[in-house]
Amino acid sequence: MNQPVQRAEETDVVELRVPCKAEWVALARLSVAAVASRLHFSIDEIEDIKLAVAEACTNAIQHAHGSSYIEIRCEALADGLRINVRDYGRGTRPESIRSRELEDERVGGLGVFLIRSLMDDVSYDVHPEQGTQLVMTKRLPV
Amino acid sequence: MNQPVQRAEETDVVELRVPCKAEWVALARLSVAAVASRLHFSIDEIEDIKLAVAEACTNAIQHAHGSSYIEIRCEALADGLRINVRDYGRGTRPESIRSRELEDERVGGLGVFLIRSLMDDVSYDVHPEQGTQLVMTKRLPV
Amino acid sequence: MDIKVNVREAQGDCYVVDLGGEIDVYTSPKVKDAIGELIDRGVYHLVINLEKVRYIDSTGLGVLIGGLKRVREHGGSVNLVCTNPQIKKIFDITGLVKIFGIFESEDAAMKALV
Amino acid sequence: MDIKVNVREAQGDCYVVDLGGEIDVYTSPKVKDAIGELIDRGVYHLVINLEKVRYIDSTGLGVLIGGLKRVREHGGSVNLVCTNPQIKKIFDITGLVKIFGIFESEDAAMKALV
Ligand SMILES: Nc1ncnc2c1ncn2[C@@H]1O[C@H](COP(=O)(O)OP(=O)(O)O)[C@@H](O)[C@H]1O
Ligand SMILES: Nc1ncnc2c1ncn2[C@@H]1O[C@H](COP(=O)(O)OP(=O)(O)O)[C@@H](O)[C@H]1O
Repeated sequence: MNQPVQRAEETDVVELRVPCKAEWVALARLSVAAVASRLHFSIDEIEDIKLAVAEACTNAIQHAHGSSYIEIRCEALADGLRINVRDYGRGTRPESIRSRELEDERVGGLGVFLIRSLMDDVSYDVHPEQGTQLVMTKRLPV
Repeated sequence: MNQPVQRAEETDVVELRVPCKAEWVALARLSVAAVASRLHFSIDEIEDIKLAVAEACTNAIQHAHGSSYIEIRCEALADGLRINVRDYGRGTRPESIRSRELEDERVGGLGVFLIRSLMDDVSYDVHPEQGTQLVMTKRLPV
Repeated sequence: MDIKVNVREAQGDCYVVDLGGEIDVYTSPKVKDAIGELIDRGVYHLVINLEKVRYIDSTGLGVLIGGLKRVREHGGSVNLVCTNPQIKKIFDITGLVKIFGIFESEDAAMKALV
Repeated sequence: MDIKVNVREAQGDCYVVDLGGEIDVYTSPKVKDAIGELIDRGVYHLVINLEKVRYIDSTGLGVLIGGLKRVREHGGSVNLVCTNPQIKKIFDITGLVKIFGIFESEDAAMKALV
């Protein structure tokens, strides 16, 4: 979001920045759903993408203390949609970001698990001082 | 959108950047409508805001030659919503941006007229080389 | 593309164009093509039914005005069916109510045409 | 706030919580409060009707799990009514189908409770 992306191969990029507050997650969800719909994902796939984006935003709100904004970058790929969610909060240790054991009946700990279950490629880039960046891709069915 | 906005007085700001292409106007419309709905505008007011944003985007697409992106900034005010739509196209002469005469039955020329009719404060900032910036406000009824 | 365009023949030499969805800078070329094709075929009396249109902006209005201008050259006319208050409002504030016949039902639009 | 929460008494000492709309990080506190209040009042047999819920995320699931844990301490139970396939899928992939009773109708959820 900090520098305009203008490449030779024209991939469409949509960027959204929302306050890192609970009341703006619905907007993030809706906007990304509209991008996914534009790229002809099915209704079920759009629901998966919405949920993954919401979980990422929720984690930024609940764990990325000190982040004012959440930035969401959607990149239209030839075969799918790559979504980048980043915050500028305190971040965490990489080993904290893991899916829970399903046997474990805790109240929390489902967010990362859902993101990994619903999206096709998921990677976290965690900087304790500079926040957390999540890159996830949903592929269009072939 | 180029530098994070973090002020003492915390006004919520939502920023969206979409490719300057016709197929992304629906997304811009929908996202801004969601912001307006969050700020408790009525359904009619939301429709006004959607249309004004769409007209601004359409003008960027049709007239701002050379702009890759349209940037839309929504700022929640105590008494309304301020929306900033900017492109990085060739821009125009300030005197070109005017509402048409309604008697004039031309095919075009309704966009700026609609923006001025539907929004409460409208101002254009035109830079022939750096694109066009439109700032418009919709006030919440008192 | 959230636009539906359907052309059907009605009584006489009159045609109805049903539009549905959202008419904007992206979708209006499809509407323009459909109306243009009809006029090319010599149809100059049109009812355009906007009842299922949820959204229209100036590019959509431009297409309607363009169609009207073309049929008028042949003594034709365009009547619109429009029930959505937000869309009616746009025809009001742009003054287009004065150049289009705007009706609450297809029946009324048709009767006024012939 | 796009969430609807309605609590109503059904037969016996059983209560039904009707939820509607979207349950996320913003709206789930309202759901949590409603369920918490019931439990505080000593209601340990709950049916939570999710039929009108269009969306739920992990914060919503967390509220349901939290409620279940609290009533279980008193020998209670929570049965869910859920017909939306996307929401069922979330209970499936998270394994929560194994800890909640999930039913197709309120009747079935109620019968299984008592
Ligand atoms: N954006 C983030 N900033 C800081 N920590 C994060 C972020 N996202 C995830 N985490 C870490 O990953 C953990 C697992 O997240 P999750 O599976 O969503 O469960 P929960 O949020 O309920 O703890 C969190 O507890 C937190 O420590
Ligand atoms: N973003 C923009 N970049 C360059 N020119 C613009 C822009 N927005 C508006 N204009 C100028 O203002 C004029 C009036 O716009 P409008 O009322 O929407 O009618 P139309 O687009 O049909 O000409 C345009 O013809 C154009 O010259």
